[in-house]
Amino acid sequence: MTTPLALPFPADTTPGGFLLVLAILVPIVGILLIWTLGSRRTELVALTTLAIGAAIALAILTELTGTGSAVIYLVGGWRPPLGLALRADGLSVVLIVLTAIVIGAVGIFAKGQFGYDADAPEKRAPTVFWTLLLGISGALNLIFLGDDLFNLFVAIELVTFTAVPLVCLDGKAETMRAALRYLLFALLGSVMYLLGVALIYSGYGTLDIALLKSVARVEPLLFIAIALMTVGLLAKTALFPLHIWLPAAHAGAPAAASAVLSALVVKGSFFIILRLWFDILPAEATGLGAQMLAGLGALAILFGSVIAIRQARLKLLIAYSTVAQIGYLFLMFPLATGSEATPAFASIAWTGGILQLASHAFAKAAMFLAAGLVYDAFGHDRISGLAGAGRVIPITFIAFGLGGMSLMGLPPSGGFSAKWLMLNASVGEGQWWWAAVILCGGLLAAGYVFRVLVPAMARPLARIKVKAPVSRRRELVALALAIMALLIGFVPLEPAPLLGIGRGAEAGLLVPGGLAP
Amino acid sequence: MTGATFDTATLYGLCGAALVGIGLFGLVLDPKPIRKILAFNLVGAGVFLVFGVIARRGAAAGFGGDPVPQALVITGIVVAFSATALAVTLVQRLSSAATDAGQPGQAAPVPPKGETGTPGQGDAAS
Amino acid sequence: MTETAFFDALLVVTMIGLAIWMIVVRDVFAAIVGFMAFGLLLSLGWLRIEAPDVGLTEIAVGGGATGVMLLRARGLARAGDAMNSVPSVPFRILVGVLAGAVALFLGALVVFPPAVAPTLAPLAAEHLASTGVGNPITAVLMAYRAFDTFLETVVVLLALIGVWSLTPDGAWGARPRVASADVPAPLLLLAQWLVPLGIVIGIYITWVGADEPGGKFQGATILAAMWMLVMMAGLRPAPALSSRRLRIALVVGPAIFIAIGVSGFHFAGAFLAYPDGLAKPLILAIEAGLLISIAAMLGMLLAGPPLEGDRP
Amino acid sequence: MSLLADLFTVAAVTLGLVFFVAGTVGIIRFPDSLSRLHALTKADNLGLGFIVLGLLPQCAGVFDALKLVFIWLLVQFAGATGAQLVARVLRREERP
Amino acid sequence: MTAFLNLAAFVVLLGVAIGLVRVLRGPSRADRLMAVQLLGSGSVGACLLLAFAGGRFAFIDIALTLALLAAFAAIAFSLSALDSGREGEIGGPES
Repeated sequence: MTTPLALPFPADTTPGGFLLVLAILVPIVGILLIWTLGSRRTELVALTTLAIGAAIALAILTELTGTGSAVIYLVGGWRPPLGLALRADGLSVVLIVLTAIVIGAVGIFAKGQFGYDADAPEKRAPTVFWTLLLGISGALNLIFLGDDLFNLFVAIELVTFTAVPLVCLDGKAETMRAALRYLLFALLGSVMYLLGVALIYSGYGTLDIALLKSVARVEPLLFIAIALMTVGLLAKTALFPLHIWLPAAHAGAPAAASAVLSALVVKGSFFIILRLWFDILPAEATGLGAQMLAGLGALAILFGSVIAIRQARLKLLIAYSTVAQIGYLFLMFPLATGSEATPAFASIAWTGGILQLASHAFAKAAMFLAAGLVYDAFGHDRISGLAGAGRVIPITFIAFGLGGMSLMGLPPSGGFSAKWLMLNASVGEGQWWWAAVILCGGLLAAGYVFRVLVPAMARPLARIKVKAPVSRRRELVALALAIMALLIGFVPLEPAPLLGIGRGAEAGLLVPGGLAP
Repeated sequence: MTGATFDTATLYGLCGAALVGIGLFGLVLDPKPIRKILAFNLVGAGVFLVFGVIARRGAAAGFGGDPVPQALVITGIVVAFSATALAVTLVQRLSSAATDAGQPGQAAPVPPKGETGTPGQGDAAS
Repeated sequence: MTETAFFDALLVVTMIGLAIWMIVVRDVFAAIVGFMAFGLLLSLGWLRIEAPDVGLTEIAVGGGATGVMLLRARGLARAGDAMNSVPSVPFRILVGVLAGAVALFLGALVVFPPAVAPTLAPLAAEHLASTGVGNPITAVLMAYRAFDTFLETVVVLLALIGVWSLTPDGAWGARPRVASADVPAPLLLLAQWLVPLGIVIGIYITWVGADEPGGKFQGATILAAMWMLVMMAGLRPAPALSSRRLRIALVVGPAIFIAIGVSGFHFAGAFLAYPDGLAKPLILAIEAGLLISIAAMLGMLLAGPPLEGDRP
Repeated sequence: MSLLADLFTVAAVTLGLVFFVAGTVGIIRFPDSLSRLHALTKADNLGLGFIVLGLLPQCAGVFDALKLVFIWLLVQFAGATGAQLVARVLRREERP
Repeated sequence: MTAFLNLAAFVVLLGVAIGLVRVLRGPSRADRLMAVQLLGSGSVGACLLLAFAGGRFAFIDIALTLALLAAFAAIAFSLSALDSGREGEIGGPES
């Protein structure tokens, strides 16, 4: 006779919990409205929805910092393991706010860009673009809030189905090829992830992350399940050597879409890896795997940067830089080690990693938008043809440069703080080799950024031909994002308390270990 | 872990395991996209079967199986169908685009106004 | 029960044989036909492991709709532009070993299961009465994990929008081309007879889903198949992408889902919770809406986007 | 009564199986497509027909029995149309 | 009776499985089409036999769906065969 594992979710919906539902629901309502109201209101609906979404994100942040504990919602009032819970901790909230800011900025950038004409019949590109942008914002919020591994599967599929069509929005054969390759990698990732979910259910009878934390045992089943899911998610995150779909896909999309794909979408699947490794796997079980992940990260940093230096086109250069910058995120795994006294999330490497994630998101969004403006202005993005371009559209190139500064890790910038924290962590943990990689990656980043900036800012030999004037509004959006990347460099260089809310000791209270069989 | 069990569910579970292996092999190695899509569906079928066996093993309370994994499989099948639809359409459009490219007089798709995309070719790494 | 063991063994061997054949056969068309046969057999397998609801879904969605979609997609066989070059021998061996390792591990897990199989069946049974439905799977899909089901419909909708996004610019808003160029008379007759019957069956399958195997996804697939038949036979053209009625059909299900879910905030204390005693009628209302929307989504996914030369 | 019903079931289902197997053998062994088509139609018509007939006495209620008959009719109807379509495909394949 | 019906289901499945050889070998599209049709009615038969063998009368609904969708698939199949014969598209003249 079989018996159920009795482990009811030991927390109730918190007062602000409904905000979590709204964060996911509002973009979906926006999509439904776009497809019923018709073309005249598409942009208005989308931008309004994004604004409401940003307000909700801020409200969740306020709620979380106000109460100092996780925000929880039991959907339908059903308690896991039978039902689904949504849960926002400090980490979720940082990413939700980040997503709201970047997508909001991209929305302002893209306003009027897609041949928008209020009286003309509905057009393909604008309708699809705004729908997918809303779709991505809702799907990412679901990833950051979902507490159930299958619910997260649905979320990553939502992300895939919104991200892939963005890649080939221009309808050209080569971008469609890039999109197809992306989709096939993503599908491979999905089935691997789903297989892991099946194994976890077979071992523990629940898919709720908070519950799994209390029942997960150090055993082969868990290792293999997490390994399968991690490999699947790596294919979507594009960690070396599963990155080969990324450059063509991110470089081929329209600039506004590239910004979202590079800044946010790859971080969605990375976030689930964080959840798996730090919220489910017992801390003592991560050793070798963490070294391997970081090793791939290190290879990504070196390989991605070197290839980026050799690119002839600006957008491909930026895309390869994404391959490299994703590598830094994986250095977190061996460096953010927890102990009895200080859990992983209270380490400087944890803060450094999240800071890297956020600063890269701002910087990369700024750089892709800048590249889009360069393309608009000159009709091409060949790096060799951009000599003196910085004197024509200075704001654009300042945005690009500030973003690049963060990638290099020059102070003051978010990238500097992130890399500084990780450097300290690797020295502190006695794993100096990661420090070498970080320093080396910074130098290489300087190589590809200056390769663009130096000639662009120099006095041109011949007058550079301008195809079309660029919109000041769009330049300012790119600049604003780059400045954000700079400003988050001013956080104190120590573990951020926000990232610890709703986690660790408190999460231990949330799920008493005594319930484990 | 207890000793080995072998019942109907085991047999289908092994079938699922084999399908996952066969499908993964095809998904990674076959160069043709349409074959990759078929292989993806095979892996999917295998994963779902494993889920089904887990459900069967969890038969209790008078049900023939644990309803939760069964419901997850139903959701999964629909999601896999959607994925297949998107992939098939991409392959189809790609092949018609490739055909049109060779035909003069066939207007290329007009890029949307203000479009800023750039071709993503010249990819040095792949 | 040896006589069922014969059946099971034959079924499993045939399925694995078909799977291998699909991977190795050179003719793409033959592989697709093999996949359809595989789907039919797989659904019998689902019946054998006591998962009739899944079997029904596999028949409808997995085998039927997927197979027909693959068959209809023109030019697939020719779509020869390879995604990767023919892999080198060491890489093939590596992938083979890895895929084999995954399969072996899964097999080991199946043969040596955990001492106690965890299950949520008792919990699902305990709360079944409060959902008002008799089929526990419907209870999971429409009550315990209704949020998943809602998001799943959004997934299908976004997949459809993704498919439509591949429309050539000039053809946006046009009707997809579905009708066959030459529809033989007997097919016309069949369509005229089969479609009304199919619609009744589709609604019936959705209706019995509350207590027996069945449900909206399966019912909607049947409706979508019948709609497809109408379009292929040329009895009615496919609707234009810009058609307002189509758009409304697509969003009505998710909209009802959201409306009932949000009203749960006020009337039942939680999003997607149902007030006492009203669970079953509300679930039926959502399913009715979803039946229309999912049938429209699946039908349009099968129909594909308009192509070059189609004019709105 | 029950014994009689069971005997009837066994007899009719067995007859159905014979037709099914015959149809299969025909589809495999017959040299040309047209005679294979005839074999298929037999299997469809009579094989499934006798199985349904044999199962009728085992039905729990009239509704189930009606559904069985309905299924058979459905397969007949679709099969007959299918056969005509196959014949058409055959003709087309032979012509060029 | 249960044992007999289960065995009968086995025999039907065996027939179907052997018929699959035509799916695999063809040679013509019409042959494949016929084999798929046989597969459809065979699956319906096996499904019904399983229903009565196990006393699972809900399977009858599944057989009903199977019959309906097998008919649909066969039609889609023959239409694509007819269309492709003309346009030289999918499955064109096979090698």
